[in-house]
Amino acid sequence: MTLERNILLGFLGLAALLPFAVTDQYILHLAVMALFYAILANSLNLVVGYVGEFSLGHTAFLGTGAYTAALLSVNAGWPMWAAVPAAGVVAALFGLAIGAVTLRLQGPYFVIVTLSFAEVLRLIANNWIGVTNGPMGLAGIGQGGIADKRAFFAIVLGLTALTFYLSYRFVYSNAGRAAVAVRENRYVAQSIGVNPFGTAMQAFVLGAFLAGLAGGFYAFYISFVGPEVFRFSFMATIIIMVLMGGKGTLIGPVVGAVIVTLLEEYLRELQELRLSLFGLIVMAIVLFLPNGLMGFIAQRREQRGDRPAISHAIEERTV
Amino acid sequence: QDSVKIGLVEPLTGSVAYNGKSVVEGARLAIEQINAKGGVLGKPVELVIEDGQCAPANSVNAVEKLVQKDKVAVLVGAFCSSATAAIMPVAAKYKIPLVTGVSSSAALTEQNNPWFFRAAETDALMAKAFAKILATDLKLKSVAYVGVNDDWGRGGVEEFSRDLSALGVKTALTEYFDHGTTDFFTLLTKLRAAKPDGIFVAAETQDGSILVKQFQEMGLQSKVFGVGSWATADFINLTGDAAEGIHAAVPYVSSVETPRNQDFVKAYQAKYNVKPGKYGAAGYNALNIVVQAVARAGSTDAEAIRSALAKTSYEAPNGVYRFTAKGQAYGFDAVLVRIEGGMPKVIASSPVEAPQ
Amino acid sequence: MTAPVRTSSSGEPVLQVQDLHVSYGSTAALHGISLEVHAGETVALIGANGAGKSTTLRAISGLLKARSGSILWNGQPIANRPPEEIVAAGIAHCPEERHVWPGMTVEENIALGAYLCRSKDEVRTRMGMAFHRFPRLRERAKQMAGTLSGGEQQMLAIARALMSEPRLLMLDEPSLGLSPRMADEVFEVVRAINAHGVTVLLVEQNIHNALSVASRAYVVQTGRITTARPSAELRGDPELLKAYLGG
Amino acid sequence: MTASPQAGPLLRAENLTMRFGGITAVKQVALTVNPGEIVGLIGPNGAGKTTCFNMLTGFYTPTEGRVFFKGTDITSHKPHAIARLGLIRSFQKTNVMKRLTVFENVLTGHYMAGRQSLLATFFPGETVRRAEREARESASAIVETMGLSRRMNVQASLLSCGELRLLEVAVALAAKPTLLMLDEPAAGLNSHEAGVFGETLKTLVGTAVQSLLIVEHNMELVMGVCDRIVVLNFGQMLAEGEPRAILSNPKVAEAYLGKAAA
Amino acid sequence: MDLFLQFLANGLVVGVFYALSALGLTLIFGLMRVVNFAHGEFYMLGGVVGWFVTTHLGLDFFSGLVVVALVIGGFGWAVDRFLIERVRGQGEEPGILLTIGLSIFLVNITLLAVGPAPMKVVRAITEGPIFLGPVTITKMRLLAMVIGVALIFAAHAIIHRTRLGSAMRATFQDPMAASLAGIRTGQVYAATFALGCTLSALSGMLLASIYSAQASVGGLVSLKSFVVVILGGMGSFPGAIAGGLLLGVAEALWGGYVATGMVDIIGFILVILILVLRPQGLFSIRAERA
Ligand SMILES: Nc1ncnc2c1ncn2[C@@H]1O[C@H](COP(=O)(O)OP(=O)(O)OP(=O)(O)O)[C@@H](O)[C@H]1O
Ligand SMILES: Nc1ncnc2c1ncn2[C@@H]1O[C@H](COP(=O)(O)OP(=O)(O)OP(=O)(O)O)[C@@H](O)[C@H]1O
Ligand SMILES: CC(C)C[C@H](N)C(=O)O
Ligand SMILES: [Mg+2]
Ligand SMILES: [Mg+2]
Repeated sequence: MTLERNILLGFLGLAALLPFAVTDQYILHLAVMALFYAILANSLNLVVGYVGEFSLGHTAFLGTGAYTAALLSVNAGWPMWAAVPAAGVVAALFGLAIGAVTLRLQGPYFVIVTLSFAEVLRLIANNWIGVTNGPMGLAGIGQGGIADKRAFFAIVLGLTALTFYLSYRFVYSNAGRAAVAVRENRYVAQSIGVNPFGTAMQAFVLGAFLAGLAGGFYAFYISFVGPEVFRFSFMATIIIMVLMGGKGTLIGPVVGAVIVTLLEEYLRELQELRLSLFGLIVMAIVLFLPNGLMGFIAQRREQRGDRPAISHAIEERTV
Repeated sequence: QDSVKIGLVEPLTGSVAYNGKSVVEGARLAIEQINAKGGVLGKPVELVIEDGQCAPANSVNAVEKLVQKDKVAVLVGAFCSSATAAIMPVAAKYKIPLVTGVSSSAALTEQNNPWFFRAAETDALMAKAFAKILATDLKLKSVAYVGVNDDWGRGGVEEFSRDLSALGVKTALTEYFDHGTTDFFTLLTKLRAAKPDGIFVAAETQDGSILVKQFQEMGLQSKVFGVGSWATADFINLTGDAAEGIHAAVPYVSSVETPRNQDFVKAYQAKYNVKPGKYGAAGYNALNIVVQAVARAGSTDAEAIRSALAKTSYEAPNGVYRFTAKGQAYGFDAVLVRIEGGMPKVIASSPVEAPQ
Repeated sequence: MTAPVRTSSSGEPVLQVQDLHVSYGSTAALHGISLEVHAGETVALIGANGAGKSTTLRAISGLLKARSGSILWNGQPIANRPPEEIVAAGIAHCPEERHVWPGMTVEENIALGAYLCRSKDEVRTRMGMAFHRFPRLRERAKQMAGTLSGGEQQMLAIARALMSEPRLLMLDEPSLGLSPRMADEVFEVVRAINAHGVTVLLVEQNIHNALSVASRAYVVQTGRITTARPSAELRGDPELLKAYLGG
Repeated sequence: MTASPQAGPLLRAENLTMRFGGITAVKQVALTVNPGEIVGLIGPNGAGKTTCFNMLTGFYTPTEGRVFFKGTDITSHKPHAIARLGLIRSFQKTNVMKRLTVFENVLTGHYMAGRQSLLATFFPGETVRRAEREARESASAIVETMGLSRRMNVQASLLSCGELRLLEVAVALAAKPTLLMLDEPAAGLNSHEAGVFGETLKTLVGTAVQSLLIVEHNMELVMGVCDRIVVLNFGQMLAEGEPRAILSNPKVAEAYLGKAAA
Repeated sequence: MDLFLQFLANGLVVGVFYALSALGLTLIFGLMRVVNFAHGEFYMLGGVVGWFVTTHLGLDFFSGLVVVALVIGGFGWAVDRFLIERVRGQGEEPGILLTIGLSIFLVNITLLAVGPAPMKVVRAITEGPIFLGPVTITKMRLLAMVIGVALIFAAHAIIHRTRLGSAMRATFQDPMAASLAGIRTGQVYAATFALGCTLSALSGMLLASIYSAQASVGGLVSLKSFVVVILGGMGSFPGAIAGGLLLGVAEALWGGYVATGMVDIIGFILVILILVLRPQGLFSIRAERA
């Protein structure tokens, strides 16, 4: 746990140095996208890794966040510093409402109902033209004069740090442990006084909030929001990141986000073969590292006789 | 720098890849011809193609890469209006001219983005060109409007119904369907009940061919006309005899008999073994417009290219392209075709006028 | 009460396990188990928690791979063969924790126990026998197995294992969760089928019951056999037993 | 209606009835557990013992009847709400958190002691840290008591059947029950281990827990530790009384004990 | 009234098609519990291979159907043995990731091989409308319905009447107990997966002959099939039929009386509503207790 914290801090520290070392806007753009995805992957991981249920509807929160920020900016002229937190809050409220329905379900039913919510929202965004401008999307979201990618990078880095802090606190708290208990065995969890619904809800809403923040940031950064923010392909990317890195750890999703972002970008060189190859790589990762990269590392450490460094949840606490 | 680089962002995967590929084909042909004649500014032209998947974020990624990594002089893309809307501010930020040969949402040229040019028709312009001919030729009294549920489909329906209504044609029904819909029987049942004399359809090849086929299967009789890439061999082949007699308003059709077009069709057919369609021509035209602008600018300086683009007068297979102050193309010929004996036959042709 | 005590060497050795090593992943569970079971015998494996009794049965029935060592069944090596082949060869394993198919009815569970038997009539006869042995199951024939009480599930697991009419029956803690009376009945069944010539290898925590049906017992301690004695001898020596079972 | 906490029984159930479709699994059962008592609940397989447990702890809602714990009516309360009142149970079918280590399992059992506000989760203060420290110490102690220290840092999925049973009891103890209800805790323990376990149980009462309610088929254990025994048969009360009286009850012998009694 | 009848008929036809496309998923997702995101791609491959063998190899529709069944069945078998097998028993996530990867790969490799254009599959019979009173339907649709219903019954019979069927259920509920009963669980898994893929591919070819085959149809098919399977209840064939018909009719009525622009929403709303009221879907039972 200390190790995990130090790695996260180290990652943030290194990332903070990046804008000083690099001026290439393209690389900065990739770095911004990687961190954006890191927030998203981390937030999904709270649900997948700590509630233990597989949500395919996480784009619901990304999307509501993005639309909230876009609408506030376009219609009410809200600046970024106000609209992005508002996006997080609105997404969290959606999380509360969607969680109230979905968290009563388990397994495949949960998987598909969360997906259904995301699709319903997408269809609403696509058809409620008066508000969302339908398929035309919302363009021209004011960037408030932020022209340099470094500024965006600083903002997304701040959001990433917040994400790490909140998830770290949650995961290593009594509440986080309760979430793990629910994930591992609902019956036991209930019998030791854990309210499975309430606990799962906490993780779910936290995940929604963080995804909403990411969505809000996305709206300002890309300066365009359309119904495709709710699309499954977005979801697939995030899932790949979480599972490739290793769910149920804090580092895994970040690693996954960075790797997938870079991979998608560097595979561009291969033109038409790009996505086929990407599919193959995803499959290969599952076959050779079924627990993700972090799972693989943990396993190696265990084999060397160390205590599992990044176990599924709990370790010595040195708050 | 030993070549002039042009960045092209099109959907190469996903559900509109079909059309995106045609744009790329047209673009490739243009580059080949230009390079065969010695390129531009004494250098060969290099086309850097990226897959934007018609998704805003992916298209932005692609543009960032094209601008920052490949250092392209001009951008062409990004097909779907939503993706184009997302890359327009990026182009403006980096001050790189952006030309689209496809995206038709009227809103794009209303953004007053000085770096953006649309070398394509908008639905408003098509409607204006053909509404009258259609209303009188097909003797329409009432029309049902059907469009794919996206910006382009909705735009087409709105523009045509406005212009036709102004000519006294009644609107019997307005319906949208989602891209990728396979079964239209419900929609067609409503159509049958509404008993229009004509049906306007805004749909691309795949949706359109299925719709028209099922139209025939249901035994419907009304006259079908519309916008979309219908005047192509693919469409006719897929739709079979159900395509007989339908009308399409398109910016380009391969059967136009001008020598310039015949040359283009011959070259295209030699290279790809099919006749060019609307999107193939769009890619071809966009690239030619861009390269000619670079030639006139005399350098790859962005500002110079931009002012050269604004003064475009490009002789395309389908007429002459010029740009308005807002970057909207006009002057080229749009055509109305009827499919007869499996061939698109030109019924009317009309130069697209500059919008007021 | 008198158990039919046999001498240790009646009949041929049908099952021979030699120097069996088994591990779960990288942790070894068995460090060289050797034992023999003779035709028609009932043999018990006893030992403390986690000693490796269940692991031994799992290795014999093919659920676990042997790292080294051999398992001979009627002289044929069967180590590392898949469980399907081992069942087909006549060895049935009733695993610990019941493992009934929760979403199937009691009836379906039992019928599937005779999966390898292709004659429908034969299956029906055997099912009749199973219901005869466990009348409680007949009452619950149409109930989903997952909703049975713990003991009912245990009966079902045993009944199912018997459906394959094995020549060697391996029972892992058959009396677990059974009422004393029901446990007695189960051991009666064990005696009865043993009397029909079926060889039995038994893991049982209720030492008293185990030693009353088995003629011999092996004591397993941390993955090794530490002793093999006739049951009577162990029954007569509580202190010795305590030493072996204490852990 | 509500008795004062000190005076009355700790747990009282009246007229408990549970029907599943056509089957009446439990019928009009009355049950009390007094402070300081160890009560045994026995009966043939399928008599309805586990079903009673499920109704008492909120996992099933009784078709009829009421349950009172410390004088509060808990009949339709959620399981976790009942647990929070101090009524903790274990399960007949082994239920542990398989991917956590033994220690982590027991530590997680301390959930209620460390419950905190959302704010405290994100901004933990000294109270939270102290609770955490105490939970860790208590967890080690409990693992020790249950004789699992050797397996402290082993993943639960690697334990043998018998060890799992002990771990379950350890997790339940971690929740600091007032009344601990155990469903066949000694199943899977051999005769000797069951004896040791019985001794442990006796020492728990009065120290770690106030009262115990045990379902168990190991008669030696039941007779050894229980102050009072309730016998169910076909979902109904068959007998109730001291261990010796139950042993010599012919109806119990007939329905439940079989030859063992003879 | 006539209008309503026609909507109902349209809905029922499409409903059977939905049930048909979901059929393979009922096996793989419903019974095996593999959240198979490549389902739509197997359906798509059915159409594309069907197009290839009928257009390029000149087979007639029915021989084409047989070839498709064999090719995709074999492919499905291999996918299970070489891919899914490796992550079995590790929870649902590796399977999700694996099938997402597989689906990305299959779509794009198909795009490379045959391009993105829609493809026309030869029809089994010449098409034409049939008028039943006020209701119009076509010959090909009627035939597809008949074949679809036959396939559904055949699949149901396999699961509930054959040894393989019992072996499947046993294997998926408790593979260890199944192997102890003498069931070759490895084969059962592979056979189920292959059968599921075959059913998807058959419906893919059948429906491609009515609509058209295209490399990118998979996503939508997967989505709708998941909806159908969940509506009916995991692993239930009557459920899949009911779910399919329900979805088809609901979409037709919504499209008919409200708007066609948003028909897809109705399926998702149904899923949400039904699961709120009945968390196990329409047709499945729970056999679990504390
Ligand atoms: N699935 C498993 N994975 C890893 N290790 C295991 C597994 N099952 C058992 N073990 C280990 O193997 C050893 C032997 O276990 P086994 O289950 O054979 O014991 P047993 O003698 O049957 O005990 P019990 O009487 O408690 O059932 C134990 O130390 C246990 O920790
Ligand atoms: N959900 C259910 N549906 C149908 N019958 C059920 C259900 N739950 C329990 N039963 C039945 O109720 C009866 C009582 O079950 P219960 O589990 O309470 O028995 P028990 O006394 O705990 O038995 P054991 O000692 O075998 O564990 C059993 O016959 C069982 O089959
Ligand atoms: C395929 C079409 C929907 C593209 C359309 N011309 C657009 O502007 O988006
Ligand atoms: Mg064991
Ligand atoms: Mg019980």
